[in-house]
Amino acid sequence: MTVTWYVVLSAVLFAIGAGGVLIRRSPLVILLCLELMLNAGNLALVAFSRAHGNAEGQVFALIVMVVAACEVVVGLGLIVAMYRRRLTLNVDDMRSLKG
Amino acid sequence: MIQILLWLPLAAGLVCFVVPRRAVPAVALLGTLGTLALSIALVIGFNSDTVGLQHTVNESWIPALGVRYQLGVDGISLFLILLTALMWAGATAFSIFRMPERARIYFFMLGLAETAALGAFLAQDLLLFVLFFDLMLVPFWFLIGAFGGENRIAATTKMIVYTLVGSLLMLVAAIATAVLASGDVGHISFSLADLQANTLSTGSQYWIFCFFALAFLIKMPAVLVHGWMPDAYKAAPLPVLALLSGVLSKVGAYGFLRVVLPLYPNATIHFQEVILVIGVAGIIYGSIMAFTVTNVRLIAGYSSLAQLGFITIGIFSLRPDGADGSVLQMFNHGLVVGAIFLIVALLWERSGSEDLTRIGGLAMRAPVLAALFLIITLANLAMPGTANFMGEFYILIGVFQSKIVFAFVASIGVVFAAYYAIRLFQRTMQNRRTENSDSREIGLRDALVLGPLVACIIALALYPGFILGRSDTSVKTTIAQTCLTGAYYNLSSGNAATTKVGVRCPSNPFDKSGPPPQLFTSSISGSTAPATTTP
Amino acid sequence: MIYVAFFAGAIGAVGGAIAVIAMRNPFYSVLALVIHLVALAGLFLLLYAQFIAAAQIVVYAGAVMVLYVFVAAYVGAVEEPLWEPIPGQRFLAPMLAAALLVELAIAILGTGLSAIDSGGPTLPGGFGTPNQIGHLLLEQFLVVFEAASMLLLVAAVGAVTLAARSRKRDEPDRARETPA
Amino acid sequence: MSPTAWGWLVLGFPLAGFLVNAFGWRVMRGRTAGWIATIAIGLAFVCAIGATVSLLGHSESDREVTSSLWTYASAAGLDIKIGILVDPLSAFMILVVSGVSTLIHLYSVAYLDSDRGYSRYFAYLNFFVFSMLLLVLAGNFVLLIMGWAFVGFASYALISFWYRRETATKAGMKAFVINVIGDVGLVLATFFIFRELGSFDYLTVFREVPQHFSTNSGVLIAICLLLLVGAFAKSAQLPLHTWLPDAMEGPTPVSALIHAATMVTAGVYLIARMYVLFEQAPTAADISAFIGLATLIFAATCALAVTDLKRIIAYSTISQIGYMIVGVSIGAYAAGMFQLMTHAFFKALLFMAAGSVISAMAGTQDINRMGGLRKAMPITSKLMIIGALALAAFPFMSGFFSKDEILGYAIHRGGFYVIFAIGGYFAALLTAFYAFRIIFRVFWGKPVPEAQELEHGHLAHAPPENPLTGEEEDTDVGFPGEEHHIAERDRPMWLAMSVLGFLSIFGGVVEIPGLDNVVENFLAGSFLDSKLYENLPTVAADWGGLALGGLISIVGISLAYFAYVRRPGTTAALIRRFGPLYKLFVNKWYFDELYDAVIYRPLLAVGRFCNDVVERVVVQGIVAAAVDVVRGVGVVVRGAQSGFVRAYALLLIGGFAALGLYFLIAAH
Repeated sequence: MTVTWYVVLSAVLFAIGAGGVLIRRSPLVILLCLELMLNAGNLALVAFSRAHGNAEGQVFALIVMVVAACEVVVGLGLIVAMYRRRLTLNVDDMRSLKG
Repeated sequence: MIQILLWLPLAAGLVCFVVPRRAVPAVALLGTLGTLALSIALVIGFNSDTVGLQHTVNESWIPALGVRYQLGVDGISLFLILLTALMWAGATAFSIFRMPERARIYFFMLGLAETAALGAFLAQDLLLFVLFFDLMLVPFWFLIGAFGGENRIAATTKMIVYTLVGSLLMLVAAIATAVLASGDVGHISFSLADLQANTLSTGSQYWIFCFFALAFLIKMPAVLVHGWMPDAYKAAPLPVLALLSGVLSKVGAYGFLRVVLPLYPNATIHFQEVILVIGVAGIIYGSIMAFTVTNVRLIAGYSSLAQLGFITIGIFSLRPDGADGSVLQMFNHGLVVGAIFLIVALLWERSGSEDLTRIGGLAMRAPVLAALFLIITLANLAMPGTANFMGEFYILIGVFQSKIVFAFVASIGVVFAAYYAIRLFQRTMQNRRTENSDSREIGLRDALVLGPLVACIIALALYPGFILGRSDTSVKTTIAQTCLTGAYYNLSSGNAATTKVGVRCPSNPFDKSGPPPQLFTSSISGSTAPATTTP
Repeated sequence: MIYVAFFAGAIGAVGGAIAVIAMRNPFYSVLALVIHLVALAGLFLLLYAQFIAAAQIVVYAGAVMVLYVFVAAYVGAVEEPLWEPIPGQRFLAPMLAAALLVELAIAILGTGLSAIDSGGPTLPGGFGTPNQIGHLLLEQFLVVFEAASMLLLVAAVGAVTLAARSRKRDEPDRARETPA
Repeated sequence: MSPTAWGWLVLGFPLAGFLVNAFGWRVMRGRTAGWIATIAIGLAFVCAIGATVSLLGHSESDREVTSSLWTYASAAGLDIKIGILVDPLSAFMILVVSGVSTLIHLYSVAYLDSDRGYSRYFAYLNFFVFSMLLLVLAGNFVLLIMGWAFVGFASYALISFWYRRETATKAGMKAFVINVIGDVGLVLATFFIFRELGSFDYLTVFREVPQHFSTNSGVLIAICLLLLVGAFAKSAQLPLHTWLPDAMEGPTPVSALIHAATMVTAGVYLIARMYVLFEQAPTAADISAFIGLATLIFAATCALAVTDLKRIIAYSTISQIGYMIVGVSIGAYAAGMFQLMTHAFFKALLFMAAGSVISAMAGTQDINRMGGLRKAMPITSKLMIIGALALAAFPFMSGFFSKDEILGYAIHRGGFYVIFAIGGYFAALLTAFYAFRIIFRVFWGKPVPEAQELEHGHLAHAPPENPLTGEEEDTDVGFPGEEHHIAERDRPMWLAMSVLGFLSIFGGVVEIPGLDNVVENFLAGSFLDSKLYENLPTVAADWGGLALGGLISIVGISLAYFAYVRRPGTTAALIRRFGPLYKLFVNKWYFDELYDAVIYRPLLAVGRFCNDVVERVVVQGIVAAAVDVVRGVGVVVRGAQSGFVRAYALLLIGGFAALGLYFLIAAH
């Protein structure tokens, strides 16, 4: 069972997550897809950590989890705020960036 | 001293922000008058026989890039510095009598602009020159954009876009020059003296010349790249316009003499006729436009276009007499056109219009104003007996001896000038009084501004040799350097190898007039090496 | 045995991921993510990352997902419109995702990265245990650790600020931010 | 005192007078300004006499004295000094100029009395005299050009003196621009001379010319032709003459001073001064002579037809200067300069008398509305008849000796030069006729109402109106019309005219063939190197020419008497008979219309084209094109800014994919 398997699996997960971000319009689901991508990254980190026999990669993964947690908290806060302001939960409706 | 001269206007401008509102005009005026005094001292202390720079400052500034804070004065820049100081003092005083709103920022911008203009004339480092050249743009952007008339935003945008295109090309060209020139030496230097010692290969000179020429021609402006001029002239506040037309346009012409001729001699000679054609086209086109349009500002603007055509062809006659004339004419024209724009301000105050068809008959109760205007008009049309005539005379005699056809065509411009200049005077001051024109004598305060300018015009008319004598040595050195490096003249009868193929070698002016012999030999020994390496 | 475990975990992770993006109801997506995370935790175990696996289950699948569930329940099931307003998005998005996958695969399998194609060295005892991770965090990566805690604090405060019901500004806010 | 010291003083007094009048306008009351100006010029005349006397003290071969005050400009091999040259030619000229000018100033003191621009007028007038003297005394080409241009400017200022009159300002502009064309010709000639000889100094140039140029060398002919452009512009010769008739818009004394006595003779002076060049390039001299001949006949025909009193005299001036040009071009330098002098006397007199008549007519200048003024204006009429006789070269008047000497010289030179004599005698017939056309139309016949009024001791008055357009004048500026001044009533006018009348009669005695040759002997000092100067006809031949001229003059006057007094209908019949010819003459051969159509209108059209097309399309087109490019790029880029976050994400990931691709390719 070589590490390559894990890394390939991480790539697959990452691609699925990226596709999800692009396709889905609900901010909640987009957040979930971001989680997917972060976890794909985590998997790669842990796999490399295994390959090198070095636990620092795991620390890295741990920090990524912290960041992911922060992102979730802020993201969910935003979603709640949007809901509070009676905005539709559809990222396509928020277009004030349009040039 | 030169340092104080350079930074005093900016310092005065900054002080304007901290002093009480009522003291702002005094501070601004003192700043410009101090600068004027310093520049007069500079002229008095100038040694007209010395070859090379005087009052030099040379400090390391950005060593990693080889940029030095290098200043200096020579005969070419001397009177442009005086002109700058003089016109700024005049424009500042003139503005004070019509106190603009937001005076602090106005006078700060004026001060900044003066420092930038002086810096461009003083800089002896290519990158420093480019820096000051572009710095000038900033205050004028604000001055026109914030204090201008109708359509000022569009006009400033246009002006900025035009000049920035030129400036960016110039920046590229300047960097390219330094980098290419450092090829053999190893370390980059932007110092003009260093660059002059290592001229580039002919091929690089060609495109770099084009970039610089475009930048300077836009700034002047020359015909076909003058698109920014009508709008900017219509929108700018008149004292600012006096500076824009009187001083800033000279920076372009000055750039040719200071940067282009010494650094790119082969290209200069190669493109001589192209620039002459542009200059002559400017003379004819500017003159024709000047007697077609009826907006007073535009008449003065297009007449500047024509006058700058003269200055350009004088420089590109590549003869010391033509270039001497250009230096003289730069000063004269700055003085005259600046005064004209101040007069235009007075006309506007008397008639509420800037259109010839709506002004008329102002002379009746304003004989002093009419007399001042008449003297300025005569100087503008280069009436013999004025210094402007001597400028054109030198320019044309230079062109005449170098490329005779251009002199003949350009002299048509002299006739046109008589027509449009007199037309401007006649249609405003003479003929029937129009309904809205109020013939009112010039006020004492305005007379205090215009009077000294006219006095300068008259003094120079009596003795133009004052400028010519001081600028001659520097001009001669520059031209000699260019022509010798570029092998323009058939130096000695046997030396046919240096003759450039395809260029008819005019007679060598240095045989007759005889520059100091040591200059002659030094310039040969200093420049033959790169000249022979260029194919 | 390891193979069985790996494939079980891999199928669980991929299946969960696909389910996340395929479910029309966000609530189901959240549940699918939980499956995905648990499967991943299993894979972490296979890679001798016990502490990470534990943290994954406890923090992620436990705490974070609860938060998700709460929010999903709070905002309710929002059906996404079928109409795609961005031209080409429906076609390009999968293409790009696939392109990324292909590129990554090529990178992993066809370049110097293939050097990792091994089971890895024999690991010392205690690798990936809380003990070792704790040592690393508090000795070597102390600053990072503190920074992460700072980040968490800021995020917590931010989330509270964002989601807090602003009493005074509620009405005008709604008036101003009507969707375009 | 040396001649040059006198020369500087000659320049100094008018300049001082100018400055005093220019700066003292606020404090001077009444006729102060006029008297100051007159005295200044009078002193200049005295100094001119001093210069002449002092010059006579030098030996005959050493009468070219130079002096310079300061170096005007010295750079790049050009050495320009403020320097004058006093020699017999310039001394002669300053005598004529300052002498006649003094009288004209004197006349103006009274004539312009009620004008509101009184001191401005005298400031201009003094400046003009200063410029003219500078032109004459200049010792090098640059100073010559300055004087040349100053004169042009002063002429502009005086023509448009009544600057509220649009016809006057237009005329001033025309004069100025044509004069500038002349200046440019002169400047270009100077460039050629400098290129060839390396000097601006007269004496150096004259010394070098015979050695440096072969006879009729191309460059020299070019130089001479360019000089002629300058000379013809100033002297109103074909085809640059159109400004002079229009210049009659100025006050009448100005016409007398500038456009008759002094300025217009500058071209004659120039040719005489440059005789070394012209003798080395005989082709150019011949061209000049032919143009002079064409001008003198052309102008005489115009003078036959036009009806504006001042314009008749103006055309007569053009015609008479044609004689001078012919004279100095064919080598009759002394005769040409002598004609210049006598012409200055009688033409100034004619203008002054005309001014007096116009005053009496309350500003009317049309001779059709005049008549029978003889009894009302005894002094004016007598003096004007004297002037007309001199103009017509009536025997033993001053014009008789000068004009016919030129023609006698032409016969004497033989060859095709005889053509000049034939043409000259023909024009002399016309001259005599039109000179007395004025006299008979104005002073003979039935007295017009204004004349009758004057006979009763009352001067006619009318609201001032522009004689050209009939428009009522803007009296803000002031016209002499408000309060008229005629010679009969104002002593200064009477005095000035009487002196000129005396000189018109007796001015010829200084140069009577066989008796005395004062002018010729005096001027010889300036023409030492001339091959033609000493080549004079015999006294008998001279007298033959004079006799023929006198006869023609008498015939012409008789014809005029017949046509205007005995059979007043003759001219009307002639006009009916030769309608097209008359139309040609009265429209001045359509020169104005020609220039309008060939030069002015096309230039204006070009200007409009530049304004409408070049500015809008080409110049702004450059910007517009650049703007369009930027805007086009902007439109493309803006499409990406859809506002959809997911679209941005798509671009982001697309970018990642592209980067990855790049690295993959780079890795291989």
